[in-house]
Amino acid sequence: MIKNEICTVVSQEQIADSIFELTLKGELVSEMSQPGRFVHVKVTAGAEPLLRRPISVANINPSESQFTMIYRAEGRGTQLLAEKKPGDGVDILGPLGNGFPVEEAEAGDTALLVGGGIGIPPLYELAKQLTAKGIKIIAVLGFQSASAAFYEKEFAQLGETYVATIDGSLGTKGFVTNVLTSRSILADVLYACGPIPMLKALETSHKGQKAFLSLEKRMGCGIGACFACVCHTAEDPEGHSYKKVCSDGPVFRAGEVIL
Amino acid sequence: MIKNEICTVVSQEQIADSIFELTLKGELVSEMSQPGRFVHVKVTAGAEPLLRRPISVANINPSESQFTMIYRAEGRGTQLLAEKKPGDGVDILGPLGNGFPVEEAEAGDTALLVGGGIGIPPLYELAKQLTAKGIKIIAVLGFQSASAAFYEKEFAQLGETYVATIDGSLGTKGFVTNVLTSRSILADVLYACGPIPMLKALETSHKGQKAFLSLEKRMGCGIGACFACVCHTAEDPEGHSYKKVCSDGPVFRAGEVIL
Amino acid sequence: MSMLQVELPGLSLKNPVMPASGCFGFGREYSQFYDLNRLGAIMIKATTPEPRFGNPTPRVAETPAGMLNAIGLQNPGLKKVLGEELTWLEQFETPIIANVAGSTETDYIEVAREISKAPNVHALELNISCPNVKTGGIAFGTVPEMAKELTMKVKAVSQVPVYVKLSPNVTNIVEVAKAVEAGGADGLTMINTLLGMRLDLKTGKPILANKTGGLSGPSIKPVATRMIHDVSQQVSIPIIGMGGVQSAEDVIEFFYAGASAVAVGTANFVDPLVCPNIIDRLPALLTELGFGHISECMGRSWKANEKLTYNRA
Amino acid sequence: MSMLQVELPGLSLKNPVMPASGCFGFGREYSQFYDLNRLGAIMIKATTPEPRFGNPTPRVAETPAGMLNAIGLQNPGLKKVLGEELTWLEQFETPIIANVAGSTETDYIEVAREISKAPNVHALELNISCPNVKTGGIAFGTVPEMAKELTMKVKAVSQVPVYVKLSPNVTNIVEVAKAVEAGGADGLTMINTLLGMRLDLKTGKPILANKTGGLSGPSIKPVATRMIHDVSQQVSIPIIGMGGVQSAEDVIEFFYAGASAVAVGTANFVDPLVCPNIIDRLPALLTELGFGHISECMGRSWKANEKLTYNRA
Ligand SMILES: Cc1cc2nc3c(=O)[nH]c(=O)nc-3n(C[C@H](O)[C@H](O)[C@H](O)COP(=O)(O)OP(=O)(O)OC[C@H]3O[C@@H](n4cnc5c(N)ncnc54)[C@H](O)[C@@H]3O)c2cc1C
Ligand SMILES: Cc1cc2nc3c(=O)[nH]c(=O)nc-3n(C[C@H](O)[C@H](O)[C@H](O)COP(=O)(O)OP(=O)(O)OC[C@H]3O[C@@H](n4cnc5c(N)ncnc54)[C@H](O)[C@@H]3O)c2cc1C
Ligand SMILES: Cc1cc2nc3c(=O)[nH]c(=O)nc-3n(C[C@H](O)[C@H](O)[C@H](O)COP(=O)(O)O)c2cc1C
Ligand SMILES: Cc1cc2nc3c(=O)[nH]c(=O)nc-3n(C[C@H](O)[C@H](O)[C@H](O)COP(=O)(O)O)c2cc1C
Ligand code: FES
Ligand code: FES
Repeated sequence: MIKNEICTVVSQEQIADSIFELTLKGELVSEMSQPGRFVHVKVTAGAEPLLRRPISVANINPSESQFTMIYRAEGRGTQLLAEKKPGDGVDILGPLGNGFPVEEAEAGDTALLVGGGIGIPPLYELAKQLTAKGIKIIAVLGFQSASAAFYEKEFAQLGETYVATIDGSLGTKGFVTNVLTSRSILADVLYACGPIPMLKALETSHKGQKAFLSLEKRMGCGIGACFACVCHTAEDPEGHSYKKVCSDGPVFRAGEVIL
Repeated sequence: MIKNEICTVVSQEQIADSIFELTLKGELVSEMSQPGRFVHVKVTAGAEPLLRRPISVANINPSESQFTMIYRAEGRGTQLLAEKKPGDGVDILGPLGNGFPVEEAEAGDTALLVGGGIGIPPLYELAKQLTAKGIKIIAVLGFQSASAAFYEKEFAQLGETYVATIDGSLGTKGFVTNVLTSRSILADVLYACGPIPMLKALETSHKGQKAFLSLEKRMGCGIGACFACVCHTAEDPEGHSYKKVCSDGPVFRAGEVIL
Repeated sequence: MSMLQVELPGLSLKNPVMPASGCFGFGREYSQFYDLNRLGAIMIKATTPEPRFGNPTPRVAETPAGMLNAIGLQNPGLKKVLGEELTWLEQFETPIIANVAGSTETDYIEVAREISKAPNVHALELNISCPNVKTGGIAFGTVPEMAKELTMKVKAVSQVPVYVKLSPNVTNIVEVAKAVEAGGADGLTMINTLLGMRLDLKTGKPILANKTGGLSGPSIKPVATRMIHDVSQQVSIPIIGMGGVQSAEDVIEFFYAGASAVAVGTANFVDPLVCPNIIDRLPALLTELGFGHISECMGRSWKANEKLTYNRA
Repeated sequence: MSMLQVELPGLSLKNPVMPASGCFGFGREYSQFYDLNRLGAIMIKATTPEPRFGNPTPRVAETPAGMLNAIGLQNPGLKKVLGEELTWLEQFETPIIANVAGSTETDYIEVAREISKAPNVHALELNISCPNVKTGGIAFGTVPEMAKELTMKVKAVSQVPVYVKLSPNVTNIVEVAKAVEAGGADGLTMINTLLGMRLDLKTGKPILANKTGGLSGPSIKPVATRMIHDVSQQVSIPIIGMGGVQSAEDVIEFFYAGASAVAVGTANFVDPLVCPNIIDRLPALLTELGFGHISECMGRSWKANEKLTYNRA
């Protein structure tokens, strides 16, 4: 069930250039289990900024009723969020959407997790759940530069982890796709989240394979009511059939919707 | 000189129903000396609420670079102000306007200070400065009720103090004017701040006497540029001559402007 | 004996608060949060004869105390709205106001004729003010003669009272209001969104794929208030007011301006429980303000200041 | 070689940032905060032939991310503006744009003829869009033919280029813009305020004594952006953009929309140093965004996306 709750800040830490890790406590954590879902965050009580911000759930800690988000403080909303201190309240609506299907991989399988920038956070909870199920994970993480990199070590503790940075200051120089073409990684299932060009490249390179992609769209309601976040379906690319990223997604099977 | 500075909250305390006492520290305190001036407060960094709020200076502590405001948290702006905690910054523009002329009373004189509700705060600094100059003060303070009353004791330490409450729960039942008519108070000069009906009554009852009244008007700029806060002058009540409450006032000699 | 009961043409409302069209879909999503029976009415998403995908994305952009949208009337088309959405809504007693849209006169007439037959549709809202479609839409709402004619034609085929939704993007909204009243409108709903645009700092291009969009939210409330105030004094049909309402206080302000009921749009996205929260708060607020019934607030901004007494339900 | 130098009819501006009329008085107050020579220009308060007291108070009311004002063109009259205010402003090199207002055509012509002779007045801003005066004012701004005629008559008597200030309270602002261009306007300034109203929760009455007022501030920025975007593609005279500008980013957004200079109104009340702060920030922001000169931003929302090269000063 979707809940709306003022959660309490447990901790907030800057973990890379403009990247913050925020842990919140709230009863709605009991509704969280699938990785790749998101919450819709109201950063202040007033009318400015007005809209909620969609942020993925990066880590679920059900026993403590806590969850963690990792986000880039860039625009006004996320900058205000970054000012929250332990004990402050944050208005959370969630969990929302449909996340990554963990059940599509079985114990003994290898799962390839590809993330770019702020697409990486939801892959962390996914990696935890997959490894807990006995699935081998290989993570390929892309950042702008070393100073913008985060969670490489956390992923490395769960499985083989490769990093790409655009300026080459950490790992392979270039995009995550450079890592993928330079190594032959064999996996039973691909899970990815990041910028559209990255997802498009993966969709092409993994054609016919089992792959799940998480999308971002500008949102209004976050729950399926406003039609802000639709995309065309692959079977009817010009027609009127559609999927909503907020309530049908954000994770779709590769080839299901037009990126 | 008018300054614009992010002052730091030293303390914030609720001292009566909806009434808060906020002490700030900042360099602009060095510009404060005359009682009855005000500061223009931006309560949040964003665009909502957009405008500054005019609040009187209630107490100046130059040696500590501190000043105190006393305000009613009622609308959105003052409610947000009431959430500020020690160490937080508050954007202050000031000091603004022309305050109470202390020089109009001389040592040995008696000054009558009449305040209603949130008109009382600026009279406190005035009372301090007058008594320091050897002037006897008589304060008449009006409140809604006992639970809304504040600073009666502080005034009582400086001079004879009478309280009126509308519900009679403290002091005389009724308005400050009830106190004034029930006692014959003789004073050399009158200083007053409060609601317009109170000021009008005082203007009438103290006709021809030395009296100074502090006005409130909705403001835009607070510095004389926008013409939001004008009033007609008594000598040209229908014409185009005017005074600005923000920069000519807020304190005027009784009879100078149309209330 | 409710303080909130309001009677409008075709609509017997247990309270005057309803979600605005396009901000509530067909109710399914919000029914996860509360019982839709609590609402005074529901204004469902615009319906056109054929299904529409609408505009490309991005379709929304945030602005100071507001948002722009250019959804482009996406909807599943008349047949599905009748067969799936309205039938689903039949489980609730709440009256439905069906928002009727199109590109041509024929579109409007077709949708109005059919949708007004649905048992739970108690009124139509004629959307002649959508700023986000190229043809039709807003044109009907800016030329008084066109607005009047369309109203007459829709009235001729509708089984239920017709409310006309006015555009704020006009020089003289009173003129348009009078024209649709003369055309037989039973009521007005106002305002639709203001035309606006936001540009991306990095690219210089509009954030919305449609370039321009409709501005809604708290930022437009003063514009809506002014228009409701002006129109309500010049027409004798009731107004359902909307534009930036977020709270019970805002509802009262719109009643003061001259509205007889109020719709809540954008605020649903911010707080999914905003409508029931407002409804819960209203009776106490009315009492604090000294009113015995919400209708006593109606038009207080321009009526003489006597204590109004209303036919209490 | 400044990145900010901009040439407009009558105005050689060292930077394209100036305070908007009515939000800066005649400069005296803000001169306490900074050297007015730092400004690109100054748009002084509206001047009418005779002194005006303006409307009763309250004259301002806050709204979400905005404010309403109904000052009512208070000003000391043509004679004092010439004899006291403009002469005081002569100590600065900053060009003055004189805002010309009135109730009748004759008023406008009289003020324009006289004030355009002042040595530091480099341009006029014809205020045909003030929503806060009963007669004249906004009427001239909503009827294209009237706007055109007034422009022609003022042009005939003015010693300096004439910019016409457009009202956003119209169905079709492009039409009005084209009419004043045809009437000989040298430039446009836009937008004036949107008509709005706010009611007092306790009394039900308007907060403003004038009842309605003009909405300004961040809330109207998307409306201004849309209008500048639409008009700039349809006229060949330059636009000075205004409406909710608070930051260097907002200035760039208005250039993208199609403005050639930008005025800052309400934001002065919030931050008295907003103009110099914006001016200081602009060069670095332009560099971050990859521009060599601010004029390269102009019209980027509708121009093809080539790297524009401008005649750099
Ligand atoms: C399903 C989903 C999951 C996401 N998960 C994360 C995450 O885990 N960490 C993270 O850092 N970011 C995440 N994002 C992106 C995040 O929502 C935006 O970065 C954020 O909304 C920007 O807000 P702002 O206040 O910084 O920017 P502003 O520019 O002030 O935002 C203005 C408006 O645009 C919207 N907007 C701006 N950029 C985006 C964007 N990229 N996607 C969607 N809306 C946008 C905002 O929500 C807001 O409505 C996610 C987005 C989606 C759709
Ligand atoms: C010179 C001067 C000195 C003042 N000194 C004090 C003081 O020491 N203590 C105190 O509690 N109050 C004082 N006030 C009143 C105080 O400014 C208002 O109570 C306050 O602005 C209300 O803001 P809000 O956010 O609570 O209300 P909102 O309703 O959110 O305010 C909306 C807008 O209306 C304006 N406004 C509302 N009420 C008033 C009012 N009574 N006077 C002027 N503007 C108003 C606000 O400034 C704001 O622009 C003073 C006013 C003036 C003009
Ligand atoms: C996302 C969105 C979609 C909308 N869709 C419609 C619509 O389909 N039909 C319609 O008449 N109005 C539509 N509107 C306008 C609203 O019904 C309402 O008139 C407007 O948003 C002002 O109210 P608000 O400020 O409370 O949102 C839409 C508004 C938004 C924000
Ligand atoms: C208090 C106030 C007074 C104004 N007076 C005038 C005026 O005298 N003449 C005029 O052309 N515009 C006047 N305006 C409109 C502004 O110049 C400007 O067009 C409008 O406020 C939008 O800009 P902003 O959002 O930056 O304030 C006034 C605006 C305000 C807020
Ligand atoms: S964000 Fe509203 S439907 Fe997806
Ligand atoms: S508040 Fe602007 S002139 Fe007084």
